[in-house]
Amino acid sequence: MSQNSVIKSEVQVDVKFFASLREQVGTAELQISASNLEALLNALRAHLSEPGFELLLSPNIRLAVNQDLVEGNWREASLVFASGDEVAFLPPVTGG
Amino acid sequence: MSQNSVIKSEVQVDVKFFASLREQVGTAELQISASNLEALLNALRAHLSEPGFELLLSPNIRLAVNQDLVEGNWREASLVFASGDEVAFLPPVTGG
Amino acid sequence: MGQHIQIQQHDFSVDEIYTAMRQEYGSEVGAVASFVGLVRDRNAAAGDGGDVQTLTLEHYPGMTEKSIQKILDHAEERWPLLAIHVVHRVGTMAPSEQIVLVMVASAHRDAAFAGAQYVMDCLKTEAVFWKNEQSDLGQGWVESTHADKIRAKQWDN
Amino acid sequence: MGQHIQIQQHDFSVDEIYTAMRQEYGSEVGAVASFVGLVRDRNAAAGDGGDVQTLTLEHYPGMTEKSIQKILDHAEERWPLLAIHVVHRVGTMAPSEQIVLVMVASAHRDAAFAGAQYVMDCLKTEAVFWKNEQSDLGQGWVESTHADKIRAKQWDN
Repeated sequence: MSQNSVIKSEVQVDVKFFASLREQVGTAELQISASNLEALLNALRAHLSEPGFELLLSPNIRLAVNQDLVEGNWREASLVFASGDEVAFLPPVTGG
Repeated sequence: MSQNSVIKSEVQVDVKFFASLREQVGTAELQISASNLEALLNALRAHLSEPGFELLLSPNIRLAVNQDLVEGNWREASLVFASGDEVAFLPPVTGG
Repeated sequence: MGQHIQIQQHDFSVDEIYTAMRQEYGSEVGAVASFVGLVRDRNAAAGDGGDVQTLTLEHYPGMTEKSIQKILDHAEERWPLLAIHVVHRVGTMAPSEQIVLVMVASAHRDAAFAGAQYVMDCLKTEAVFWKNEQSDLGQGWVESTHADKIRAKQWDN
Repeated sequence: MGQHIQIQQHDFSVDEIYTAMRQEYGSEVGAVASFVGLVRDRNAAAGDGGDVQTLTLEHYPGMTEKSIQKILDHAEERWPLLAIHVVHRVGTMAPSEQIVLVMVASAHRDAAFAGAQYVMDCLKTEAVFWKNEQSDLGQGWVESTHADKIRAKQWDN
């Protein structure tokens, strides 16, 4: 446990929020220390407002790591991060 | 019968042949005296070469009178002409 | 709906037509779908395998315009369109020259696409044109293919 | 196949892209199908009924290009295409401005049409953009509609 938290503090990921999420979370980008998804969500829960954090978990929000979408339900994925990884929360997209 | 042929001679129709038919018939346009389709075909049979005339009757040839397609099988239609009518034999079309 | 049909020997500018359409319909237009057909160098005719040197389009002045008019009327009945502009060249063209333009403006993307595709499919099978290809091995009249007819028939449903 | 993806703030010239495509592919091209999406003045967002004053497109630089790249790769696998050019604007646009261009060149008309329509349908549902409409009654994020999703799904068959 204590070893885990040491590793965690060494890994800095770049967290991005877009569009409606950016507005609701109140920021476009955060630097967070987290070596895996669980640690990241814990840090975000501590950092964001309660409703802002809950929004990230809504069913229509997708997660991209280094600009690749996480397939399936990302909430259940075991994601491990390296320093400098880019983790983005994406609300439903539409172009054209 | 003799009355018919008198009427026929008074009606001049403008007969047009397009594309492959024009090439095979050897002319783009003919003035023919004919007050109905039967008389027109008789005149064309006399006027054109045997193979040229037969081509006009091929199943894929359509007939237009005054630029309107004759619906259904024009060979069985009872068409009556007025002087100056434009009667066109159309091989299969394609644009685009 | 604005219908524009041009049959002409000379080439056309897609850009001029597009610009005019945008100016006329302004911010009602959400979608413009266009199709340009061009002369390929591959022989499509009698299958003699020669490369196409020129393509000649023949038409029946008056009746050709009427046949296109009918196609546009059907398109207009079927989809909510703002404008259709058709330009079809006749005469002799060389490979890579433009033959035909169909441009359709609508508020909606699906209507614009469907309208343009419908008009093109019908131009292939119903519009009064005849096409002659001249290759190094001779010349031949091109007919619409079986696939063209099937595609046009699909709109009947 | 030639793939060109441009994401940019400034407007684009359909004519320049069309001219370049014709020059590059010459007489191989038999068909060019294009689609331009433009800003309408009708509100499509939250349904508050206000007229659209401006539309703002947001993207994720890098990932947006990758998402479009994937769409074009799929189109290329599926149809015999010579070139696809996509231009998608980001930033703030006023009614009647151009938002997006999809231009597809092919030897064959059905491939060009299908390719262009496929790419547009996927841009609506898969490309990484977000759209915010500002009307006189407020602002709202636009999502792809149920109809958009159904249309995109149809290509899975």
